[in-house]
Amino acid sequence: MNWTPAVIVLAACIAIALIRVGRGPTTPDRIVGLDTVNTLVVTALVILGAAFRQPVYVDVAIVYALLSFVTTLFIARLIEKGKF
Amino acid sequence: MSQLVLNAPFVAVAALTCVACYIIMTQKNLIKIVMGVVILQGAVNLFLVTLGYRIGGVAPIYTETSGTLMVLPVPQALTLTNIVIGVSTTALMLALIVLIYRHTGETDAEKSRRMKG
Amino acid sequence: MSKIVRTIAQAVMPFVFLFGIYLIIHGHLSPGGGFQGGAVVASGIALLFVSFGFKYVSTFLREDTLSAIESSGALLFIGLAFAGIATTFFANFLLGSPVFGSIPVTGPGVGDIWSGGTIPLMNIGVGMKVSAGLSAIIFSMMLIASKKRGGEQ
Amino acid sequence: MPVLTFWAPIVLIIAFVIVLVVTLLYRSRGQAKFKEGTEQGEVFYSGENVPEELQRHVRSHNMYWGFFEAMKRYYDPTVRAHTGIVNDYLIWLLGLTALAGVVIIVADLL
Amino acid sequence: MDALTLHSPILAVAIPLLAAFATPLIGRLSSRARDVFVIAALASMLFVVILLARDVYEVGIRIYTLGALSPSQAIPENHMVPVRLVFEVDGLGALMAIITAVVALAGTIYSIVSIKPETGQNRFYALLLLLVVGIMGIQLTGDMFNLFVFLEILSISGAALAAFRTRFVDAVEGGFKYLMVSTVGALLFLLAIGIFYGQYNALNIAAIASAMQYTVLDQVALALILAAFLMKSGAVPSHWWVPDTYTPAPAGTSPIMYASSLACLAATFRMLFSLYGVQMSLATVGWIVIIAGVLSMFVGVTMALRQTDIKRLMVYHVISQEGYMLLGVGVGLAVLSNPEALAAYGREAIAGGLFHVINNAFFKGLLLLTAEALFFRLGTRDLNQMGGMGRTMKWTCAFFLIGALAISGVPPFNGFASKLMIYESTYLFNPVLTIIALIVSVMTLASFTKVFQSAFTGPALPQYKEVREVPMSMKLGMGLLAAATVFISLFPAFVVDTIIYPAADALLDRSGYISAVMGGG
Amino acid sequence: MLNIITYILIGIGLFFNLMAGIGLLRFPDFYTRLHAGTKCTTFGSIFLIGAVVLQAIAAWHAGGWEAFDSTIVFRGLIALAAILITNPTGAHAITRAGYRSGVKPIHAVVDELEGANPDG
Amino acid sequence: MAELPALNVIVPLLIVVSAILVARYKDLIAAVIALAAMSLLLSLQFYLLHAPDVALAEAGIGAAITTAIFVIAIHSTRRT
Repeated sequence: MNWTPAVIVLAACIAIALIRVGRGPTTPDRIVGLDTVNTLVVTALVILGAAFRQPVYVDVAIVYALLSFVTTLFIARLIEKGKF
Repeated sequence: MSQLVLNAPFVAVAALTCVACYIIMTQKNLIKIVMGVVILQGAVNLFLVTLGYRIGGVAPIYTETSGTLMVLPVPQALTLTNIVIGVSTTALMLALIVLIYRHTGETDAEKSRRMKG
Repeated sequence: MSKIVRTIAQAVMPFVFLFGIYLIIHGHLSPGGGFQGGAVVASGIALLFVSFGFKYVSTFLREDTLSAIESSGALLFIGLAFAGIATTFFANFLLGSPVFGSIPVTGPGVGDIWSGGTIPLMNIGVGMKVSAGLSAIIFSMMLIASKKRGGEQ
Repeated sequence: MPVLTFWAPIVLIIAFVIVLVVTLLYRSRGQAKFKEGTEQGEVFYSGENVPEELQRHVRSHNMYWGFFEAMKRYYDPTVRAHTGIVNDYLIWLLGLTALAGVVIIVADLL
Repeated sequence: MDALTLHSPILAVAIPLLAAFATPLIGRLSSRARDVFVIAALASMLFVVILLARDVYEVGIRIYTLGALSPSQAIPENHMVPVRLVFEVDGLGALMAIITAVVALAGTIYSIVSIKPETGQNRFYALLLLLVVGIMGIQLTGDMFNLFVFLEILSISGAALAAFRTRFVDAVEGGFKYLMVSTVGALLFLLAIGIFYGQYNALNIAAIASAMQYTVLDQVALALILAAFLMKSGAVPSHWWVPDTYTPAPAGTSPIMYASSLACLAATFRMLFSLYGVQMSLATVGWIVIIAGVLSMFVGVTMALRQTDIKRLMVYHVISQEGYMLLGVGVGLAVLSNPEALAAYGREAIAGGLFHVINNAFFKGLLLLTAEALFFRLGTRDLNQMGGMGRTMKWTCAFFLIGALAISGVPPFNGFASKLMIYESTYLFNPVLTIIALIVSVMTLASFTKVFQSAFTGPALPQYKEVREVPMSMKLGMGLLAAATVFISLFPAFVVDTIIYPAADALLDRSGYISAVMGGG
Repeated sequence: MLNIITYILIGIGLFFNLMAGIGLLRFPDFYTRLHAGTKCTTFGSIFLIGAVVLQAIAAWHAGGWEAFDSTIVFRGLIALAAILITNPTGAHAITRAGYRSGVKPIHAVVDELEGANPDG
Repeated sequence: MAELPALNVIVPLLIVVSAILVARYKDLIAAVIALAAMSLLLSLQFYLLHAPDVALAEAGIGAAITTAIFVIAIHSTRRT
């Protein structure tokens, strides 16, 4: 199996999402870009784990998926102007 | 080719260091300066990990693969320590910034200073 | 935050903690260890804070408890280091004992969880320290933030 | 060759004590005219009116005034350099690093 | 006792570390027990340090390998380089460890009463002990990365301590500046460590020193290390954080934080002499150090003369006195490759610089404590509002006089002895430096005359009628440092022969430092 | 055969991810971008991780159902589950926050959530 | 198969781009978002360099906790 092209396309998608992070006129736009980056990176991590033939690497992807959620929630909370 | 590729992270380290130095020298917002320090930490971490990388090596963990080439474990340990130290310094800096803001109502480096001369 | 987030957070929370604890006690065999597992546990606490709000969480999570856990973790770590002082500081005195086995070699039988001597115990100490410490950091910052809001009103 | 062979504080202290004893002996032979509470204890201020006791204390802000005036050309830039802004501190640090690097490398090349 | 001596290098670090984490737990039970515990921990640390120092002076360089089969086994079997953490104690390490232990004990005794009004005392003591751990570790470790970790421990706990009284805005600001500058400096140092590791594949200082080639990368690393450590010790081109940070630091921690500056200075010397040594272009680096020293002396003292805040004035003298040490050691460094000049005056210059380190740690700490004592009773640091305190605070006045006379180099005191050594040796090197040093000494005396005149003499001010002498424990803390000062003043030759010359020789003996770890040589 | 199926899965996954990228770049306002950015990537990740899991199952089967590849199957599934749980919730939180912070849909005339229950 | 030359170039490039984004923004929230993206990509780069331990720590600490602390600090100060 050759996984490399898949990861490279994913990296291109990440780059596009970063453009949205950079350009986004409003803050929610940027958060959407960040969230997209998160999901894509988790996918890339899983694929890379398979590509390296190192199953234990996939732990990183799990942690990543769980913790990027926390990041998103925090920033959403911030722009919501709610109390902590 | 592979040599060139190995150098790409080092180039990134140099670029990140320049960006971080630019931020901490020119930006007046205190929180922004802390972001510069975080970027500098990231640059140093990347530098250390890249130093330990060997082409074709795998992570220094004993799993099923035995006898294969491994990347150097020591720089990774150093990087881990630096990450943990970095988060504590960042937290302390931000807490102090919040306190400065509550005393002076400013997060600007020029307007919030009280001591000089 | 909204009810949806709270429900999901409640569902995800035990999983996050479980994963953090897995990283801590399995850290000498796979990626992970005290630092990383502690950070994951602390992120779970952060999730708790952000989804339920500081006021609710601070009714059952106290800073005293956190700092006590932190100190005990550090004491466990240093105590293990002192326990090896018959040979040298930090000596792996459990190595070769019946419970903790010998140095892991590559080949069959690796992945045995009791194969690191004092390392898993030290990971537990570090995990307690890091998770409680980072939670205490977030707790204190939240305390400052919520106080400021209260002062303005 | 160590300096401290001839630097012996004990000797100096003994000499100091001897001088002190001699002085006290000489002082005890003087006249006991001085009385407290009389005009002898008043402050003499070149014939001017003596200010009140609290005003007589020279505040530290006024000390060495002439020195600072004379050194104004040194003090103005030095004090102004100490801005108290974090950025400036960091610029100095990074600049010092760069300067030291340049000096060390160039000196090794020459 | 033998076992204690054997394990003393690590115990000197491990005892305060253990105490730092046990303190919050004990403090939950009773605050008095916590005070006793902290003092006992520091006293036992002092005892261990004395054992260690005696052993070092009798036997020679001590190494201690963590986690090995025996403490002296630095290089494991089948290895060429040391892979474990190694603690390496030579004369300089022992000297600095003694200084740290004494100053930490005095500062903590002083703190017991003076910190009572604050909240969060458990945290205060934990941070204080962590600061001591950082200082101790920097002196004793023989490993680059371990040095970095201890440096960060020192920075974080120091910044937290400086900002401890968060109700004062200047305290928070000072802590923030300190943390920011030292974090960036430590990252520069870590970059240098990365360069070394990439080149020599080792982290041990002795192992790197034995392989040192002085390539261009090594020169870059030298610049990074020099800038980072000179900044941390407060030499002039980047001294700005020193007055801002030390001025609002709480009472009792000031001498310990000053000891941390001295520790960074000693680490600079360690890097310059033991790591690079004769490999580098000595004249250049020596002159860099000398110029930094001269600038520090002059700028520090002229700025101090101008201050009206009593503690800020004394803190500027911290910079100024550090200039003397840099001057002395820099002269020694500049002639390191010239054996005749080294024997004639180089060794003595280094010894003078190191003697000034120990003297300053005691009398400068004493002066900082007296300034804090005035602040404790009067509630102000402004010299303009003080006056006549010599009548009511007699003990403080006496301690201040001892410290002020010693720092100005008035003959019977130890400041004179160490300055004399520096003058004599620098005069043979370059007379201009000696003249500048003499002028600076005169200005030091002038600035302390100003403090004495405006704080202690003059009429008794009515607003301070109720002021009493400071409590017993504060007097005890100051008394300990004053006693140390007086002791060194009375027996300078004894101190110099016993402690200072071994430290200077340890700096000069680079091959001994290397062979202690690498074996053979 | 197996590889072909895997490539098809990867192709579908990458197609959706690219769609997500293009949508993120080209759509006019925040709500539509969010639509592209979160839905499409979640769907794409299902296929991509599914491909990985399929390959791993095949390798596991080839190794006699006891090989080390079993871990990659379960860990991949756990990662997928984590994405599937957290991503929609995150999207919900972002939308809510965006709406609360005053971002209005472009071309919108009627705001049905005007005055709705804030804790709904 | 363990070598991914193209990725080893693209990902550092993206890291630098997000760092420049951090430098560009005056709005702190935008800067924090870019910083979080940089942290995440740094984690990916560590993973590519076969350092899963470091990637784990960077994901847990650098991405989640650092961002959380930054967000709380910005929340209790001002935004620009």
